[in-house]
Amino acid sequence: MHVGLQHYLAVSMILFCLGLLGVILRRNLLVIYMSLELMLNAANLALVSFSRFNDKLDGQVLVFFIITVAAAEVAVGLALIVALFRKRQSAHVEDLTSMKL
Amino acid sequence: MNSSLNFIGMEVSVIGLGLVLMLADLFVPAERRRFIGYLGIGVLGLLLLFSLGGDGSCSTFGSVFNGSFVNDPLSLFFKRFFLVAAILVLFIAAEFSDRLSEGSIAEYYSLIVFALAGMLFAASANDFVMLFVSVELITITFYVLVSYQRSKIAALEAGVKYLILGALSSAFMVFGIALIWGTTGKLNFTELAAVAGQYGDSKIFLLGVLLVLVGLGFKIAAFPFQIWAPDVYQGAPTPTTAFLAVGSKAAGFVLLLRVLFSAVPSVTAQWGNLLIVISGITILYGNLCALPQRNLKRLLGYSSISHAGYLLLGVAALNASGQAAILYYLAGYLFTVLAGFLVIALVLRHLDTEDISGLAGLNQRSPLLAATMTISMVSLAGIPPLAGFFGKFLLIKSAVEAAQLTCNHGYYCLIFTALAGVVISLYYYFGVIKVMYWSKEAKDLTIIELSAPAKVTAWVCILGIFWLGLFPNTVLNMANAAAAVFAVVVK
Amino acid sequence: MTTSILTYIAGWPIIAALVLLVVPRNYRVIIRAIAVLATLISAVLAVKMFCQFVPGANGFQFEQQIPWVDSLGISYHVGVDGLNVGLILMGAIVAFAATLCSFEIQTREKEFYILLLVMSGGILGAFASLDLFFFYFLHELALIPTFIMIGVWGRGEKKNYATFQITLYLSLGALIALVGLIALYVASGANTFDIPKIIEHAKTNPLATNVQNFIFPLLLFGFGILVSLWPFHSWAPLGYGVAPSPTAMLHAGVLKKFGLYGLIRIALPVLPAALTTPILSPSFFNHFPFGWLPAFTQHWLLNLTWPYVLALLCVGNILYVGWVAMRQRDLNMLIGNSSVAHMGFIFLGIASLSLIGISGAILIMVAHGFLAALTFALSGYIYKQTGSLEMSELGGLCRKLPFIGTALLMAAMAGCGLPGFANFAGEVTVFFGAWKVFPAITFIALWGALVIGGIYMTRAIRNVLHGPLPEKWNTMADASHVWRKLPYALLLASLLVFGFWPRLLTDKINPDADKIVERVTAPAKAMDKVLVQADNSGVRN
Amino acid sequence: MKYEILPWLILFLPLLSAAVITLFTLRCKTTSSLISIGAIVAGFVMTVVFINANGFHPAVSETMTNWLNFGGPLQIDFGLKLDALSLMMLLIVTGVGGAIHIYSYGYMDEDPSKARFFAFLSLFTFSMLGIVLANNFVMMFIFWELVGVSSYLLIGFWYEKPSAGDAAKKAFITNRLGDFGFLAGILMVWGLLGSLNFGVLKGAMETNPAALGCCATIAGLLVFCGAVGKSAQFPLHVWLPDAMEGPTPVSALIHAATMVAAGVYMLCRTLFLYTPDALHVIAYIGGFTALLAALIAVQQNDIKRIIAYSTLSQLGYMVMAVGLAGPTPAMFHLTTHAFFKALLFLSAGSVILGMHHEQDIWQMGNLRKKMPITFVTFLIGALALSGLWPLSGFFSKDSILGQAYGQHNYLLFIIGVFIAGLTTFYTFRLFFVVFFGQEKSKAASHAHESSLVITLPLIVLAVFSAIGGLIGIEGIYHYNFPIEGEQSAGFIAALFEPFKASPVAALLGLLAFAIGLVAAWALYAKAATDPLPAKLGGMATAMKNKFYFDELYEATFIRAHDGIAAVVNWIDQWILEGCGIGLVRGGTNLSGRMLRHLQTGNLQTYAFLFVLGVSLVLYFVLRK
Repeated sequence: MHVGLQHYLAVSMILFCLGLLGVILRRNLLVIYMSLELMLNAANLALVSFSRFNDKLDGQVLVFFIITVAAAEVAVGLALIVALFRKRQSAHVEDLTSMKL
Repeated sequence: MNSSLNFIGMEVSVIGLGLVLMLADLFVPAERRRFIGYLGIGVLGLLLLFSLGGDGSCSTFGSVFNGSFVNDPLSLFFKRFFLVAAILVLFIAAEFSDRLSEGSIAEYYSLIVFALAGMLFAASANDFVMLFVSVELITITFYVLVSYQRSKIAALEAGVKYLILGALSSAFMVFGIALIWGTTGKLNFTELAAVAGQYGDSKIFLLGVLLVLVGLGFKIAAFPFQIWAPDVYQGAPTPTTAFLAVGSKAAGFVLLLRVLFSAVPSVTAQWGNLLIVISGITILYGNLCALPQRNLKRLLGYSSISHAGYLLLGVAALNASGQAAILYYLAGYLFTVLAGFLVIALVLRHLDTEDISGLAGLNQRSPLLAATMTISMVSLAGIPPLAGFFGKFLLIKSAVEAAQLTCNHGYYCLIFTALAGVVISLYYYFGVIKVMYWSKEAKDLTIIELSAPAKVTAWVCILGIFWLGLFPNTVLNMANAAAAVFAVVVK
Repeated sequence: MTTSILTYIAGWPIIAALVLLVVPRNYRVIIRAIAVLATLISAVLAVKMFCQFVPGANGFQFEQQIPWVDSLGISYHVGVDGLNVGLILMGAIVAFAATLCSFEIQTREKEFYILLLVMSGGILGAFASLDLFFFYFLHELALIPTFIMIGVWGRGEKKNYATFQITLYLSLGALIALVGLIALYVASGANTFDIPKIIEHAKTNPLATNVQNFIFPLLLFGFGILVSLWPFHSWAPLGYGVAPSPTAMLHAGVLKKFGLYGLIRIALPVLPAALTTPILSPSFFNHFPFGWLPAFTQHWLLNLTWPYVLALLCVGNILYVGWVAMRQRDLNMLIGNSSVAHMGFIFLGIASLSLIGISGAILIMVAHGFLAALTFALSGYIYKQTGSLEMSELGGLCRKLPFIGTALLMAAMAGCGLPGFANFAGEVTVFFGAWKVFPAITFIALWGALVIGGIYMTRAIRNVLHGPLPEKWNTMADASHVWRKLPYALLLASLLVFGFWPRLLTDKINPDADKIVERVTAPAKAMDKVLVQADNSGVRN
Repeated sequence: MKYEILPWLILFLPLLSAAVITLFTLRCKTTSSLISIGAIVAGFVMTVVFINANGFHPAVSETMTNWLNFGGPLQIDFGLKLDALSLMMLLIVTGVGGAIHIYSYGYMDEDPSKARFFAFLSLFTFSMLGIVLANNFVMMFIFWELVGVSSYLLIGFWYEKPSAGDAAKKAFITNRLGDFGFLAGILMVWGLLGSLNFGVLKGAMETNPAALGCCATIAGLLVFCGAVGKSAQFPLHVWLPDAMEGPTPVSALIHAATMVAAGVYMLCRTLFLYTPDALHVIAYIGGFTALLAALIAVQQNDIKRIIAYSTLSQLGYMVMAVGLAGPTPAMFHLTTHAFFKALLFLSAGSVILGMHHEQDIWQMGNLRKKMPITFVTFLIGALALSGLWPLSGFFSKDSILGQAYGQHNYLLFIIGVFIAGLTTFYTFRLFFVVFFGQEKSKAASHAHESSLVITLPLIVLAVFSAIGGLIGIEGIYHYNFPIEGEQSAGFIAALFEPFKASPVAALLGLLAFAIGLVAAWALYAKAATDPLPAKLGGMATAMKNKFYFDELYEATFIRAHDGIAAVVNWIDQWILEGCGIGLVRGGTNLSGRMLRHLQTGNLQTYAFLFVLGVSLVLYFVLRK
């Protein structure tokens, strides 16, 4: 079987959806956050495969940007989650409902 | 290369300023750190003067870095806008500094300045990479800004909510960018515009554009991506909320305008109905939810959703007057919203809740603040002679023009939805005024002493609101010139 | 270009308001003096302007134009012709009277006078304005003062509800009208907000009929809400019932005329086709399942024109609201309802689209301005003394308040259309104008004017002024010194002057009203052209 | 025309006097009353001068200025019509009015609001003169209304008495009902003929009698509505008796001599409008009113009410005369009635004053000794009213009966004769009970004659009541309503003219008088209480209660109108305000409250909604 662009895209799409499901379904903030990273990486995979099959490097460059940004995001995000955990002794989303309506 | 750096002189100086402010923290004794903010204000003020004088880096039109960074009337307009916003927010932050004592206030200032840098980049972004990076620069700084009051559980909660949903929207946006690039092979807006017409039928391409719009829709808090706004507005420190309401939203709009009218104008032209529906629902959602709201900041959060709806009305009109109207409206919105948050910051900072009743009797406590809040609310509602009225007037005009041009009755439906929204909003905006002037709940009637900078800020906001309401010529011409950028693309 | 006297008339109150901003709040006498002086000057100037006005002169007089927003064609453009000369005079006099009546305000006077002056200046400017944008803009200036004044200085338990209702209702009307005005601006293609230019442009390039048919209802109902057209009237009695009397005077007297003036000034001359063509096209019954209706009903529906609809609605004002007024127990509510009922006659005059009807309508507008101000000033005086306007608690007040009582009696008589007062001249003119167009509706209107009006006004007099004086009102004091009497005397005198010599006004109104009627009725032959154009293009760009 | 300015002065002097009194002299009772009296007396003098100079039929009969001008279609003039009709009315209004003004000076002497009273009187005089002089419909309507309001003010003069306030209100509203028809009629006539000027209209009707087309009868009857209201004809007659709440001079001036006659005057002025059908209706309404009022008068006990019903009855006569195409008899009777009815009222006023404001005739009695002058003047008035030859009432009433007979309308003729008998009966019932018999109360035994300022006008009016039929008044009206055939000249001829012209009418009239007088003498000469109720039973109760018209109206029209108002008010409050606005308001509020439950505060819900939103947008765009 020849592995073409569609397959890579399909994998990337599946990864993206898995990430999405993780965000929606999992209760733990850290897991949710990891699912988000999964979604970003799905985008990266798509970019890289487009890059490979279109013979253009712009996509690869963009991936570097994304990885960098994601790293920054993770740094801030994890710090936040940790601060919250310290405060509440919990990293579950159900506990975060002091503001509503 | 040297000339390229000249083009981004303002951005570079702003980033430099951010670093300086952060470092200043080390050398300034703790009790005087709030004054570091005035240093930032001074520098930003100078930059603003340069830009107004016409010899700043941003007033040299052209594009650099392979066309990914562009200086044109539109970016000029927004850069001035962001500078003014940041200056006023720094004033508010300085007044609010005693509530931010857990972290160092200087860091807070520098984060604001970094967010400003992101916004300045956003104003000039002309390709998807720049778009992504500037958006992320803004968003990530805001994660910190929102949850700055670490000891407040609400602030952390708001921070986490903003973080997760922000990251979610970024993921969508990135995926969208990937799809766009994958189908067209272009990242630059100008280049994309040339070919976008050919991909009008490609669902993958359209999906990509839509996903990018999802990311931007998140920033401007348009329906159905508005869900985060009330919680984050409520939980964040007041200066952050103010900057979020003005700067972040405006950055979203400038990018939205660029993507819709610079990058994919041919696709956008098909999406009138989509934009009409989104705009209408956003207006109704924001106004209806605000109706029973008692928490002031949350109220302004909902109100900010509805204003995103009004602004989208200008987008939906798909014409130059609509785009100019958006810019004008945003300019008015800047002074109006900051006036409101200034009062909230000053009056409610010592209260645990931000309930409207905290404003009771404000007319006796501080007539200036009461007047500022009144003018802000009235301008938000869009009543002459204030800025909000002229903005809404321009928006409605553009929609009517679109309606008469296209014979699309949807526009009239949208206009009447907007009217309904305005009338609904009068109820809660005027409710605030009522509380200040004749509420019976007033218990604490101590006079509020105002510092000189606070007074200056209040007066700047008031004068700005009146200026934009009474003498629209200058800004309107600027907005028209900025909107003319898109006319070139269409041709 | 020299500054027009109109700019001064509208400008003095605004300037005074700005000056008051910096006057310390405990200098009460000075605050009052400034306010009174400013409105007095503008009233005197208005009288001077009225006297200098040359009836029938071509075009506008006392014109002034300053470009404002070039890119949109907005300019500050003021001027008078017969249509607004009387309204400005009335507005300035009422503003002066209202300022004098504000002596009854005892708390937060500074704010009150500032708001009052802004409101006065704004509405005078709106009447003088010949630019669509400023016309609307200056009128809307009054919205916030109205809201705050009623809210802060209003009275009664329903204050909050009434305050919000009046504010929301009025904004709704204003916004609908705004959409209409903008649509007019866009559709006219003249790219200017200048009213005379739009009218001129519309003469040579009439708007397509379907566009006119779309814009006209927007203006009609938008302005109609502002004028408390039935069934959008319920804000008026309620709002005036709780408002402090100077606010009610200005609002009921002057501001309410804005919508009517707008209809005459803008809607009639620019949208003549909307007035003469049927609202529903014959294809209506293809789209909507009303085929089962009897043939004559279908015929009636297909021949419905906007003036006819307006005439039908004004029956609601005259009869329905008249009946409602009959049942009121509170004097202010009664006056408020009667003021709504009076709007019906004005609408009837406008709907008749005849010179007589429109002139009569403007005459009533002026007359009712004085009258409404007078009645609300009087009820305010009584309220100040008694703390209640519940008619069952009052009675026999003529004994203690000979001056106020007499004035109230005269006002009530003017209100039920007694000759000698300007209202009669206007109403009878409207009846003559409307008789040939809508005989049946005029007949009904007569019932409202003569019988229902008579019933509720005499009931009010019977309950308030006649009968034995209850013990508790023995301490009441009549308006004693000249300043207290002046506003009432001034308003009464104005009513009488125009009642005795209505030609003072009608001679000024007629030439310009004639032009409008000509615009509406003459181009019947030009209609065919427009219809063809409409069929071809659908919408003009 | 000489002295053209005089009619204007006559008209406006009273207005000036009213204004001066109101503005400046409200505190000085005497000055005010003198100003007012001066104005009307000057008016009388000027009228006489004017008539002397121009005769009763001036060559140019109109003088006008423009009041409202709308070019061709509508010109409303403020003009004066000067012909025999109006000049004669001028004489009556200023003459009788002047006498009443002087009388009021004495009658109202004690009242603290005398100045206000005279201001109102002057206002009334102005309005009445306006009606008389009006040369067009609108001007007549203007003064019509002004008369209505001055009558309102005067009836409610003692406003602290609830009954006075109510009566004033009732009079005003009832009049307004008539005016409603009147104005509608005016509009209709204007719409069809395009003019408002009486002269022009008359010319138009004469050249083309069918000018009004099918609406002729309706238009005429609508105009007649005005007269029905003002002249208190059935079915709007109910206000006049209540109007007696006003001071007695007011009753004399307004509700006997002048205002109520305005309806008849207006009918004569606009006689050209009425089709035979319309005249028929007018005649029967007049006749019915006359009968109805006479019957009611028989069982009233209030001295002023009896005279008021008598007035109603006499007005019915006049209207009937107009309806029988006899404007001259109508105006003739109007003139003589003005004399003797004013006389009766003023005499009654004198009695009331003497009785210290007691008005029940069963509290009086035997007053002829205590008040001799009043007794004599009252007697003359009563005889004139009853139509005893050769007093004025005989001639005018006879000319009406003669008209009915001449028109072969025997039904109305018989009714007329019957009423003549009834008139005598109730008049002398009153007369005997008041002036004969025993004193029936303490007040009656302490009664006293009134002062000269009161009795002098009585004497003057008595003279005119006596000779009014013989001084050629009827002839003056012939200028306006010429008749064929020669006029009998000379005093003696005039004295016996009726017996020559229509002997049946004259003789039957006198017979009715005799029967009425005898019946009254028999029943009431010595009576201490009313013997009639016992004899008539239910009929008497009905008569006493005015045939329950007030109750009937209260139960039907007023209740229905109030009922509609209540229903409408309910609709306004609950449907429009409650449901309409309430639903919009509540609905908006509720939807806001519902909608914000989307903001659950749960991050995961938010994420879900976010994704749902994305899917929605994607579906919206990409579904095709």
